[in-house]
Amino acid sequence: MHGNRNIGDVILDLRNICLSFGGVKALTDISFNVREHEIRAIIGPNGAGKSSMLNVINGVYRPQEGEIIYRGQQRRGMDTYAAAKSGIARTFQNIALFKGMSVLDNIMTGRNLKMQTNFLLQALYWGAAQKEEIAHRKKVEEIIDFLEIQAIRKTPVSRLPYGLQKRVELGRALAAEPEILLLDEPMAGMNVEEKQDMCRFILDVNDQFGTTIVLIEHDMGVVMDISDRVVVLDYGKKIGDGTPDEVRSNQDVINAYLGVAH
Amino acid sequence: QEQYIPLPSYRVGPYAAGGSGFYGGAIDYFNLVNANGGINGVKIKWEECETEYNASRGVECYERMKAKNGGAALVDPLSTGIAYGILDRVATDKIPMTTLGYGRSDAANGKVFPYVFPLITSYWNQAAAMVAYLGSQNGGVEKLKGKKIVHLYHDSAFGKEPMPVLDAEAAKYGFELIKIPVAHPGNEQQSQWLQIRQAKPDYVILWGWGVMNAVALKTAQRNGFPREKILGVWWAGSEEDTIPAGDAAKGYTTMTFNTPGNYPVLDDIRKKVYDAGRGNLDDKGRIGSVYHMRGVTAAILWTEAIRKAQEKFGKGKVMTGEQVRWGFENLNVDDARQKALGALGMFPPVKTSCDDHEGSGAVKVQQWTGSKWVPITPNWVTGDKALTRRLLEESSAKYATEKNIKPACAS
Amino acid sequence: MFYREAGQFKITYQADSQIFPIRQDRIGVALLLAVAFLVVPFVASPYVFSAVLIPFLIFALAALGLNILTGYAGQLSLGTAAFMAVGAFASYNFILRVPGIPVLLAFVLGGLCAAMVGIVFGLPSLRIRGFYLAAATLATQFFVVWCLTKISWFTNNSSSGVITAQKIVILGYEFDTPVSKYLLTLCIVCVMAVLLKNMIRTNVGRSWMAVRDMDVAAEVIGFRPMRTKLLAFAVSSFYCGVAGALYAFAYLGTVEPEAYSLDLSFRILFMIIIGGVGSIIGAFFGSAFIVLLPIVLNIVAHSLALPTSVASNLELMVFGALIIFFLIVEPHGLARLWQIAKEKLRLWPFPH
Amino acid sequence: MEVIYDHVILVLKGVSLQVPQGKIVALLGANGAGKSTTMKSISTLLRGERGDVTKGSVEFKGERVDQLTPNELVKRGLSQVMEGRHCFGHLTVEENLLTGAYTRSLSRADLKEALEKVYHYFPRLKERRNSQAGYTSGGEQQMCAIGRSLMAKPSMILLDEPSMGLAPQIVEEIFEIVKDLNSKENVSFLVAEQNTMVALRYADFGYILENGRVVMEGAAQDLATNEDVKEFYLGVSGAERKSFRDMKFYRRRKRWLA
Amino acid sequence: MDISFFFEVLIGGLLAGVMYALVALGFVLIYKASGVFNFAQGAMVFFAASTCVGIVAKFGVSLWVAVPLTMAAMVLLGLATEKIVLRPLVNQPEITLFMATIGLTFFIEGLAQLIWGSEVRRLEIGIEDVPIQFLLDQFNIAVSQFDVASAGICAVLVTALALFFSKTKIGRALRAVADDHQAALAVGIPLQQIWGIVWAVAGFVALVAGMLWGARNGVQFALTFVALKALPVLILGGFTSVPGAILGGLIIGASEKLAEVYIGPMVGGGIEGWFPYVLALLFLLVRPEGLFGEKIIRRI
Ligand SMILES: Nc1ncnc2c1ncn2[C@@H]1O[C@H](COP(=O)(O)OP(=O)(O)OP(=O)(O)O)[C@@H](O)[C@H]1O
Ligand SMILES: Nc1ncnc2c1ncn2[C@@H]1O[C@H](COP(=O)(O)OP(=O)(O)OP(=O)(O)O)[C@@H](O)[C@H]1O
Ligand SMILES: [Mg+2]
Ligand SMILES: [Mg+2]
Repeated sequence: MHGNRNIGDVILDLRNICLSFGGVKALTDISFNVREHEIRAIIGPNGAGKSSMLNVINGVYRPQEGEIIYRGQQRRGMDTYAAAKSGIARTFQNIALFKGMSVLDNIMTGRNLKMQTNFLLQALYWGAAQKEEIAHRKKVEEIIDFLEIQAIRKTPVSRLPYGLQKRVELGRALAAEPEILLLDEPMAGMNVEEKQDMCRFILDVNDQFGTTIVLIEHDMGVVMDISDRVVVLDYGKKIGDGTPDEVRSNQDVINAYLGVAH
Repeated sequence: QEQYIPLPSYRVGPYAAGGSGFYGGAIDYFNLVNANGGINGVKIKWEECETEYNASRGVECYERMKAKNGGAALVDPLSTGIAYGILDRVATDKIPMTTLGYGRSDAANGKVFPYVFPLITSYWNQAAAMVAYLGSQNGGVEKLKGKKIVHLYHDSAFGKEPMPVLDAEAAKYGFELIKIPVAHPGNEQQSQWLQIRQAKPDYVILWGWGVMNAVALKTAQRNGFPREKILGVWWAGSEEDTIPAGDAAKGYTTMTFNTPGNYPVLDDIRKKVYDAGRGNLDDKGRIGSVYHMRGVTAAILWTEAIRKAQEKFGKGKVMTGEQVRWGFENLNVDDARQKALGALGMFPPVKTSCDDHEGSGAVKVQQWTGSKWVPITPNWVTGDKALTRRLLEESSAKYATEKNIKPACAS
Repeated sequence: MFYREAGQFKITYQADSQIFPIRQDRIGVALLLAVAFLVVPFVASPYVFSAVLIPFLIFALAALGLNILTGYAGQLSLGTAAFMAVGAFASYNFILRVPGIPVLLAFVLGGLCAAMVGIVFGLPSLRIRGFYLAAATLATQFFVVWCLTKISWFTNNSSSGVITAQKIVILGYEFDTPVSKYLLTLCIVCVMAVLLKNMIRTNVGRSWMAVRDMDVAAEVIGFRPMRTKLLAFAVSSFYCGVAGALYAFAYLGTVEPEAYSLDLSFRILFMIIIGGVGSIIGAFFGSAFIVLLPIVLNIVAHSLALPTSVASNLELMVFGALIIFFLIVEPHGLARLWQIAKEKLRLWPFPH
Repeated sequence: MEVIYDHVILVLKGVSLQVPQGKIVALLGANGAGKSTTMKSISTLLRGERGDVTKGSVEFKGERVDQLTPNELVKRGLSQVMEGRHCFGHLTVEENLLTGAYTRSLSRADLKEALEKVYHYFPRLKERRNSQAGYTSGGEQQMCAIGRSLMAKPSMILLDEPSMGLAPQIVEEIFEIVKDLNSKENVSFLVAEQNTMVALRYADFGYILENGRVVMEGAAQDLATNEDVKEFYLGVSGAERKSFRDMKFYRRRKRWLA
Repeated sequence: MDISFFFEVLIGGLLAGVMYALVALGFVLIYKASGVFNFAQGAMVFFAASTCVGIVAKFGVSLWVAVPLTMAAMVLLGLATEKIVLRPLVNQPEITLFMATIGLTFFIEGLAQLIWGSEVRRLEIGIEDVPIQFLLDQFNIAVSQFDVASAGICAVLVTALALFFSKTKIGRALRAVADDHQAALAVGIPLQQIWGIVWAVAGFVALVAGMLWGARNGVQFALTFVALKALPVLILGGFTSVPGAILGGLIIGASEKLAEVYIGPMVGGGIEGWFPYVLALLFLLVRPEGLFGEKIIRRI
């Protein structure tokens, strides 16, 4: 299609996932897979279960039925810590930044799994601890440069406007150098220009680091332009799956979600 | 020329009633002394500092006030916690601390605690006196054999203090001692009194403090335990403890180191202090109440110690803390002196020495009639002082080793 | 004018992650420390040492401890005094029962005991949060004090449960004057404050804050809430434990378990809230405020020659009113006011 | 109007705008331009965030309202839908809606009718009426917040980013509802929106905010055809919409004010 | 085991529990309405009781006059609190509001003692605190008639409050406010008014609690400590639930008495201070928001 990306094998496979909360069925029997290096979009009307799907992937929710095959390992559900450890990072729909910390610190938290020294050394800020801290700081600065947020690195995140917060959240996820990046509506509340920037970041991440991306987004322009394959959910059911063009012309999808053809 | 006495008092918080009565009494007496021309012409100057009964604030008050106005002559925080906090300091600063009826019982040993004076009586002597009194009710302490006595106590250092004495006495005289603690603050005691109801003891010793006392009486009433059989400690024997209990308090007995009643010195205070508009209590009716009288008593002993010191170090001069300490160690407030002060029988005769910083160890028993306290033992009661002396020696020796103190009498 | 960072460029990340990145701050702190170590010992009176500075430092240390837990890790606790008590009684027992043990080591061991108790009582925090947790920490408060009163072994079988702290002797030097105790406390507090600052600016601190700000998200990016919270409890209790030991050894000398009552827990809590939750300097501001304000009020009230009972009650009312006033003016505490002042200074003379 | 936060942060610098009765006015601008702040200063909710209006005044129906409480404002018919939903998490969706009618004293039947009207607009809410709002999806919460403010039967609504997080057809629907209310019940709207395309399509008038200043104002159609607006807010340069994929280079932003 | 003694302990505990619940109720009201953990509730109990007896003592009027006057004072106090303390702190974190109520505690305590003095007073409300003779004779169980009467008063109060808050739109508004101050303002809920009402009602509850506890223990500063007894009740029942407060009170009351009587002697006694807290803690481990508290929503 473009660039020198070569989409690999399936690394994440979700099979027959069912999830319900009390009486509410958030997901019914959903199966789909994600291939290495691809950009996979999940779309669907509000309350369709898209965010729940991401939550299942990285272990915040445990599905009642179904299984997840990640890198050949088959499991019933993920565990958040294990998911993070095995390279799944994400952003959240309702921004979940650490409000009391600066931008820099927030992004630094993304690297926590890569930090080895114990807290006593850190308390002394000595030798290995200091070296490690500075090494990670370098990495984080690269991310900051990449996202063009140098000017605000010391600002407490709670003071930032919404759009920048989203960007910082992306930075935090990137800091973990993930294999799979789950993005929940990264462009909500942005204007076109900002969306363009955000798309650029996503595409670059995907291009340069080969990161697999699972993306939820309501802006059809964005979804159709940048994703390789799209899953469509409605009321917890899968109603469509395929390339943007296939999805766009799927009558079910048009009825349930797109309304007018885009 | 003024002799300065700092008063780390407390007039807010849960124990405010006690604090305002005690320090009110002391100040009233100071005013009386000053109205009468001072101690050989030396007037008393005092200053108050609010401690809220809190150790840390008490220490601050002490430190702030100790060096003012030429230095403190003595100090009395009326709080065990604060007393502990300044225990070491008073020795370093050479300021005598009196603890009338509270604090460490073993501080009566002047060889180890040269600057601490648990004047009149200590918890241990009180406990011993309680047993003696209960014995006398039965025709002798031997008759206590087989009796059941409940020690209902405030679950704290204060409530645990008498236990060595009570245990020893129980072993010696063969009565059964049941210890029932009440968790601070003691505003609910149903379970304790149900236990008491079930144990059916002959007596209940009420070693309480604050709200716990009134609640104990109320709860005793609702569980049908006769108040005549309750013998309270002196911190459970003030108007503040009985009035809120209402009728439930009628017949209740407690220890006291003051004899309730009226005395010439109190009349003097009414006349010369209150009528002159300098009374410290808001409510004149509280003159002669238990806490007030305790404050007057303390102030009498303080001024007597200063007077004694002046006899040795120079009449009409301002005494240093060290000199006042000597005065405290050589007090002799006998009947004659009490009479001269207009306080004959108000408290037991006090005679101190290096070995005995307490100076008496005698107490009385009083009973609440429903409206006032009346003494029910004609004479001063003392318990097994040999026993308490032994405990005192042991305990103070331990303190001396912990602190590296070589026990000796100060010159 | 003089408080500008313009012209100060950081060339290395190391320089940028200094404790005080702004030069004027560095100079200020150095001056402050110089005064505290070199000037104060010669000019202050024993009263100031033993009734103001020593308790100020000790409370500040305890407030730092509570701040770790409440301010940084977001776990509201009302059991501070209990951890202090554990530290004090444990240190006492180590010195008593292990002949020749260095006092400082005993303090550290006392702190570690407190840390262990902290971990045990921190376990519920994995499930319980907010005010529920706060009320539950009261269990710690009452239980620990109860244990210390009940189990007489802890108090060396003293009949009333009162302990007398041993003398502080380090390398043959006896810390018995107010000045020496002050210097010792100051050293300990400074060292521990620096250690804390280091923790805060590295991964441990970030993990605490992450859990505080949004624990689910923290979990998702790989912090383990259990570890993080328990570590916060442990470190916090350690700080409180050492503060508690100093409270007994360097301040009161002779203490009963009730000295570590709920009241004390509350005082420490006031300190961090007034001073500023989640701020190291705030702990010091708060401690100064709570230690000094009653003194000032007391002096003022008594110099007005009011009747004492009126003065005492007014004191209490003004104290309460001032707390409210400060909260209204700045809910994030004195530390935040300080920061605003600095920001204004940086912009000065332009208003924005 | 000037607004500062926390004594030091100056956010709005002399913003003036007007919403004529019965019109829809769009407030556009990039992130952090101060749209939400403007809204909050109108509805006097700013005080709760330790913000202050240091200069300027707000008039509503000819009266100064900047000193009123939000409650009085709602009573007078000015209601705000806050950015970021702000549903009452512990209340059910229906209870959330009912709180919206707090300022009106309605009979049971009227209340029911008002509810039905909201459910008519947002059928999804009806399905979720008995679940706690805290557990509903982002879009559902957004609908709930909008529905809640409709319950007050306002004559003017401040809508802060209504489209955020909503599926495209819902966005259309919401603007249809806005239009509907506007034309049928003569409700005026001030809409802060990132989705410039839609906003300008439905609005009568628009303001563009940059860095706390109004940099451009005009009728919606005029704005929509302005070249700069087109490029920066609508993402169309020339006639073609560019694919998001094709923005290969980072473009430098052009700003009216540096 | 002596069964009648067991019942005696149990009944005594349940009745004491009702008294705790009464104080807890005041907390619940305010927490429910504003998410504020009102530390000053104990001080309000003390203030109410001292005002009431203070009026009787100073002006020599009967209790029937003093009670309405006190009620007026409590309403005033509530309104003033709202205006001076809470209003400027709208939308602040819970801990700040909590802290403000601690400041308020000091203020109220000082005020009460300044006006009415720090003397300990007695309060007679005409119900004698003696065992019910019938039960004593028949079953040898001592149950205080005072406790039974206060349990009755509590029951009435709770029912009234529960009805008031569940059947009126104010009830709904209260919960809305507790969730999100800002949003509540935005939908036009008059925060001030709501808080005023709630604080006044809490003042009324404090008055009732103050009268009953005061009659039981005397009117004195230590009344503020009853708050400590109410806290475990509160966490057990859930901060937001009126029935929870009652049930929590019963559980805490009964179990702490039973524990003190049956477990206490084995460990040296005095466990009533911490036992309720530990018990509540254990409950919390199973239900982190208390028995009836609102679930804490944790979602991302
Ligand atoms: N509580 C606050 N304290 C300090 N600064 C704030 C606060 N709220 C907002 N700001 C600042 O005010 C500026 C304007 O924010 P505002 O929320 O009004 O922007 P906006 O135009 O609504 O942006 P968005 O499109 O992201 O919602 C931002 O730079 C933000 O950092
Ligand atoms: N923790 C939970 N408890 C109860 N219900 C839940 C929970 N999480 C999600 N739901 C319900 O599951 C359904 C799917 O929610 P989800 O958040 O996944 O939707 P979504 O597709 O992300 O929608 P949106 O685009 O509006 O964000 C919704 O109806 C929601 O109310
Ligand atoms: Mg979603
Ligand atoms: Mg906005």
